[in-house]
Amino acid sequence: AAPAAPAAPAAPAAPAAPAAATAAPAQEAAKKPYIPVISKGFQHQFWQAVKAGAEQAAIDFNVDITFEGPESEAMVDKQLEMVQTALDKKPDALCIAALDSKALIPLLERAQAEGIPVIGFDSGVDSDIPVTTAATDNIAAAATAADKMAELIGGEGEVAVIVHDQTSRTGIDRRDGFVNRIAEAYPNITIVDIQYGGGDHLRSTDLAKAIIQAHPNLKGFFGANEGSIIGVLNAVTELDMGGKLVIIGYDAGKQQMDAIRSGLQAGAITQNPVGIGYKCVESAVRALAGEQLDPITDTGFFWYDASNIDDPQIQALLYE
Amino acid sequence: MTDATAKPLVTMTGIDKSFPGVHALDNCRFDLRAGEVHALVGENGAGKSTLMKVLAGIYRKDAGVITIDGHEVEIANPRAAQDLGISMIHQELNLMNHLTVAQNIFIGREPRRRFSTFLLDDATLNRNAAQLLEMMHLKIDPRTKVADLTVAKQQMVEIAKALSYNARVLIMDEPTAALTEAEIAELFAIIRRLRSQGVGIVYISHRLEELKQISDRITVMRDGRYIDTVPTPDATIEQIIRMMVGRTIYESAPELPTEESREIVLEVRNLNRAGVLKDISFTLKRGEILGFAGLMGAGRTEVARAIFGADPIDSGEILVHGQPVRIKTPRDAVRHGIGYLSEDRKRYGLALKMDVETNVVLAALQKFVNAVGWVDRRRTTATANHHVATLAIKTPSLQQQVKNLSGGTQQKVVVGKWLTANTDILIFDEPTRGIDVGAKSEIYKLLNDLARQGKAIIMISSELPEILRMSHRIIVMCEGRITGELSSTEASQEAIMTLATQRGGIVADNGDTGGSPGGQSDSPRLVSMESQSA
Amino acid sequence: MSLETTSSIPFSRTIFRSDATQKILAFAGLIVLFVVFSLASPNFLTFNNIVGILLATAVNGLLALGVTYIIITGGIDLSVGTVMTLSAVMTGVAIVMWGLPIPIGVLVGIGTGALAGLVNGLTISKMKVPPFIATLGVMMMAKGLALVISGARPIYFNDAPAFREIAMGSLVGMIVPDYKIPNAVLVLFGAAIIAHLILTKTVMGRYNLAIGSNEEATRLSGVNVDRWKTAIYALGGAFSGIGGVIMAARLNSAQPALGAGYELDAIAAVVIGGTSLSGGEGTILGTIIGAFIISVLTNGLRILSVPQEWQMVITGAIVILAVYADIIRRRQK
Amino acid sequence: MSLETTSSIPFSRTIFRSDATQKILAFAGLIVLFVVFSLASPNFLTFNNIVGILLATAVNGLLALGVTYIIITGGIDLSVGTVMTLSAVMTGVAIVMWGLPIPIGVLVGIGTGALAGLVNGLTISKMKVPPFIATLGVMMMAKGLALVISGARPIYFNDAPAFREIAMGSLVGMIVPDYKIPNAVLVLFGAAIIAHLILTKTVMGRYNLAIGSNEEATRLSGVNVDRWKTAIYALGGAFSGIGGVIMAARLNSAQPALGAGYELDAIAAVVIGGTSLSGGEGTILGTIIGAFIISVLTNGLRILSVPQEWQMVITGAIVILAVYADIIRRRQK
Ligand SMILES: Nc1ncnc2c1ncn2[C@@H]1O[C@H](COP(=O)(O)OP(=O)(O)OP(=O)(O)O)[C@@H](O)[C@H]1O
Ligand SMILES: Nc1ncnc2c1ncn2[C@@H]1O[C@H](COP(=O)(O)OP(=O)(O)OP(=O)(O)O)[C@@H](O)[C@H]1O
Ligand SMILES: [Mg+2]
Ligand SMILES: [Mg+2]
Repeated sequence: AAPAAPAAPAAPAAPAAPAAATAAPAQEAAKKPYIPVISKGFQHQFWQAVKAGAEQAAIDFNVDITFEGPESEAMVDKQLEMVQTALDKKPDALCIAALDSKALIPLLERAQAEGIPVIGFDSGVDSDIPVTTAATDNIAAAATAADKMAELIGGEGEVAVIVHDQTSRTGIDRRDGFVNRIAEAYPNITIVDIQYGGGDHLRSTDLAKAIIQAHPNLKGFFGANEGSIIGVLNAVTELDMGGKLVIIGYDAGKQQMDAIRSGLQAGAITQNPVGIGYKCVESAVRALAGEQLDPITDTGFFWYDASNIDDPQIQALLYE
Repeated sequence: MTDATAKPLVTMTGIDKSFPGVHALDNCRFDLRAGEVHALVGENGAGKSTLMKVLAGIYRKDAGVITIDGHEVEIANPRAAQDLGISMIHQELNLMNHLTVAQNIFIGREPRRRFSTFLLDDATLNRNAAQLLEMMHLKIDPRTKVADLTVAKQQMVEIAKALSYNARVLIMDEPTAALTEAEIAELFAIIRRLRSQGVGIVYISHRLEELKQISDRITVMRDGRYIDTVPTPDATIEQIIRMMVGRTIYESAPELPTEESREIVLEVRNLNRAGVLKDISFTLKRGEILGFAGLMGAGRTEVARAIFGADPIDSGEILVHGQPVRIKTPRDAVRHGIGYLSEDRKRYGLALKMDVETNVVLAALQKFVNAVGWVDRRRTTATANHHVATLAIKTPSLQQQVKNLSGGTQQKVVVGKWLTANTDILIFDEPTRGIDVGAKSEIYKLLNDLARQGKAIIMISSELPEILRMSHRIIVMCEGRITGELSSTEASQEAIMTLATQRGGIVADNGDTGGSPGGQSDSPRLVSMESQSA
Repeated sequence: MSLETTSSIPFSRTIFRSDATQKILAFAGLIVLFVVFSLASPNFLTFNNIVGILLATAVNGLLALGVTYIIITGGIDLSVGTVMTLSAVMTGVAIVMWGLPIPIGVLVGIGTGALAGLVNGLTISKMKVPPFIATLGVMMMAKGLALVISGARPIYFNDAPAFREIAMGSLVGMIVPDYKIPNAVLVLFGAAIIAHLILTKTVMGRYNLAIGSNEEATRLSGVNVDRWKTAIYALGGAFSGIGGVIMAARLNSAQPALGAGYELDAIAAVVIGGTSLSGGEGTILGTIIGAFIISVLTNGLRILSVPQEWQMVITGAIVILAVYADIIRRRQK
Repeated sequence: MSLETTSSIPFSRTIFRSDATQKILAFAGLIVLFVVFSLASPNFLTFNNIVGILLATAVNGLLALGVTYIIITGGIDLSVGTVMTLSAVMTGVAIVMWGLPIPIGVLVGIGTGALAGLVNGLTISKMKVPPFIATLGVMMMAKGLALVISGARPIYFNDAPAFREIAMGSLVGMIVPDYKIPNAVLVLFGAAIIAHLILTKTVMGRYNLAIGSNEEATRLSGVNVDRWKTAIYALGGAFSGIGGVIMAARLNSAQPALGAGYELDAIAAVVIGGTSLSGGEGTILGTIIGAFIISVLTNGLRILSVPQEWQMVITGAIVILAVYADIIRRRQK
């Protein structure tokens, strides 16, 4: 299968050292610009990949960054406090993946008032303050997953979904993207259960097992993030049902990639986490240099399966 | 029933009460007249407290009728009892340790600010409490936290609290167990005053001599049943004891060893603990019962705890069998063969939720480990059975939780624990507190037996007759110092009291008192008050 | 106070273990943190950051106030976090969905908290379920209900812009324009004063301490312990309700998935503040100090850009040390 | 001094409160759940699903075993979840990074748990920090350290395929091919039997109960309470360590971000199993039943496809009711 979405594969590997990076630091040789990157989390692999990209960009563009995020995507208030503290550190720019697109606005207004450019990433903010947003269209990505699912199960049958979070933007978008696409385009497919595992591998495993037990006719399973899909994979392995279910996942990680290579899992949607992290810091540097940026940078998503997983282009998007 | 003319204030008839596994009251009855002191006696576990708790609304009776002024009443909770004019001083202290004396006394009836149902008026509260305490000749600041008082003072606060209800029926469940002679005298004065005011008083005590002094009638209970009621003047103590235990108790004379042993087992040299103990030195010989006398708060318990390693000491030396030993924890003490039987068995003596067997073997558990590393149940059971039999511990089984046993029985379990540990130095702190006559004489006999077997025993007691009767030698303490030592021949109540009130100890050393450290005149109570804030 | 004359005993000595000294020492930990962070970073002791700390303390402080009462009874409340969330959601439902006026909405939020507290209280006092389990159960139920009621979606207050002012407006700023201290901070301090008065001046506070000190003795004194305990849990719940309203106003939305784990911060604040988990003693001032210690610590470590995983390690160690310092202090007194 | 003859009180009656009846009744809740779910869904009572329930109980059950000891002392352990995670990470470090043999790696994991428990124990017994705070601090520290040590990345055991067999292989299946019960379940039951023997047969168990019943009295009986308490916390930590190993083996990876919140499930299992939070009493059998009640409930509600938010509400209510039923049962006995 080919890339399923229009995307500019912003390969992070070799960025041409932009003019901005060389021009700006010329005056203040001593002080590197400081750019706090505030994500939606930090413990999960996806965010660690974003962090890796951001750190690479920090080296490439000679800036200081810090990377932090609340422990769960529910903690809107904790993220607010992180942003507020970051602003108190008098940063040069701010990169933010907003947990709630509205709650942050007052703080973003403060940033604007203080002349701090704001760069959004992962998902947008209901505001025109961010000079640009590097984000994935999760709804379209999950719809692609739905299309693949339909194709692989033959357009009919029972499908279940495990999502990491019931209330977070990514959780909602991926769930709705998948569910709505099925409802619109595949009337013979029923979604028999949607449950939420908090991205916790162990809980998702027990959850997926129960769902499989409850629905003996299940044909396909969609896991909406890494923790969720690993839970599904564990469940299928533990129940010895390898090959009996079409499993479609999200993001990457070693276990998922191994499963795709072995054929246990049909494939997955990957975003470009490293690219997202790189891109947002790069955009911040450009903004600091006074460049005009496009309001939206779609960092893209890709379908990958056993056939293309080892393509260098795809490999660049995956993390172990 | 001698004075048929007096109208009963309270009657209880056909009262039945069962706890799981225990038929605590069996068709029991009791009556109380206005203006009398009615003593209620019986062995440990006879059901005295239970009967009175039924009257005070703490337990619901299973069957029976209670009347007050001839009207039948249902007493559903303590509040209802209060409303009927019944108030009770419990056998166990029932105080809120974190609250002040005044707050404790008026709990549930706090004065409120004007025009308010929720706002407290603490100024009035303290004033009222101060008046009440003054009326009882108690020198306690109503703003003191109860936790900072000695047990005796706490007991007096309980009494003050009960009086504050201005109740018509006042139940006192062993009010004197923790009191000194002087405080007992004060209490009796209060009781007499209340009696003359027409209050009906129920008085539960194991100190039968007291009954003669204070009560008008005596009701005897046994095994949850009513036995008889007799007017005090008509009864002899022997008679009452016979009714209580259903047999005659043979009270042996003290069996002093004919030949005094010379072997010093324990020697304490210049033990000091700032503010509590000063220069404590004494020796204890094999086969000896060494009495420790003194007023409440004299520091006897502190000496015991210091020797036992329960509290740290500032300086001093302890020699066991002539060897200097370092005792920093109770474990060290037990290893050196010292056992300590605390004055407060519930707090310091027993694992209440555990069974009799475990409690009996607790201090020697390591000895019961078999080759596999397990506790050898057969041996622990055998040992526990042995002690249950020899100490006559009244328990349905070895698996009974200790918390369900009566006070005296619990005390015997603690004794059993130290017998199992087989330590050759035993410190008994108030071993007969709250124990009925039968059990008491058993414990005396036990102490003598132990001494004869070669154990060295320290017996701390506030009951002078007991000290005089049991001890080979008597050490008297006052204000944290040893003020004298008496041999059994020279000891007398007067001699002990003289030494026990020889002031000028560590409190004066602290130097910051406005009190009268040298004065002997004041009531002995002062001692504990002064050292209490030290 | 009329007693001095009657007593010849020098009670004055008890005054030396002065509660005032005690209280000043309790600040010590807080001050140490302040000094350390001020020296370590120039960005710490700025007006904006201090306001940030105050604001960050508001919700946890409010939850901790309620928990203080409950810990004083000798109980525990694990439900404060999710009850806060449920209250926020109910405020949103009242104002946004039902279109009720803001003050009514606020009352609905506080009432929801009190109701949840009442459920805790009844479960504990009537059914005799241990507080840990009762409030654990209510915690789960409140979490579920918040999601059910909100449809697992945040409720935004954009159509009632005045609502946000409850937390983020600044009465102080209207009077002293340079000091835009958000109202949430005023609410916290106002609530703390009320909480203090309830604890020290009212019958309820007295019984609260009495129950925690010796529940059985309090019962035997004729106090209706069950009823008061229920009332105390309901009061604690009401503070969670206030916390929920402030949280919603601050975020300008009711976030239905928030709140899990918040109970531990609140309990930690109470215990760092010197309230004993075994009940019977505790102060509101201590709780407020405890809540600030947590906020200052969190904020300072962030200001210093300490990596997040190390923040956890350090916070854990300091929580223990703060309580240990309190223990040492008490032992010396 | 034989007094037996004089006592006429019919104490024999107390013998009727038979402990056997008691234990059978404790199963009642579990059986009720089983029957209800079996009737409600044909997919519940299948071999695969029962194995799923057993497996889902393994980790929580192991944590709960350790917590049982600690609750019996009258303490609490909030750190079990993250200590489990730290143990899993250390197992990964030992086997994958240091290349040590699997048995050594397992010992490293268990040892890590025991070490964390030791820190809990020393903090509690030597520094006199209340268990709630000590273990809260260690909980945070373990969480942070797991991330620090692993570099916030999972550690995969792919190069040591035998490791996964510890949890997911089936010794039973090798003997009775049709009954592929995973080893994790055997580990749970094996650990439970050992835990039971420790509690009922050894000096440590006896002291554990005695300390919980009356710590001071135990100390005054010459028992080195501080040392035993420390040992008990270390033992509890070792069970978390076993939990960590089993979790890592089951997931074939050490996931450093897991574990927060697991402590509440473990504590709930213990309390549902009839162990009193005030200490001094408790049984391992009860804890195992409690852990199964939670798993069966969770599994059953999922099998019935109850929406997750309602699952929370129902679970919360049932946790309370389970404990309430236990209370009623005791009251009647
Ligand atoms: N709450 C209870 N639960 C179970 N059994 C109890 C309870 N209270 C008392 N008992 C039992 O009831 C019986 C009567 O006890 P009670 O306390 O009334 O005796 P007592 O006469 O006051 O003894 P003592 O002189 O030792 O205080 C005893 O066997 C005791 O073990
Ligand atoms: N833990 C403590 N902390 C401070 N002071 C104490 C403590 N325990 C006892 N005291 C004080 O030390 C003094 C000696 O008390 P102690 O209990 O040793 O007296 P005692 O002679 O044994 O009297 P009792 O007959 O009450 O046992 C008392 O004034 C008491 O208030
Ligand atoms: Mg009694
Ligand atoms: Mg004493």
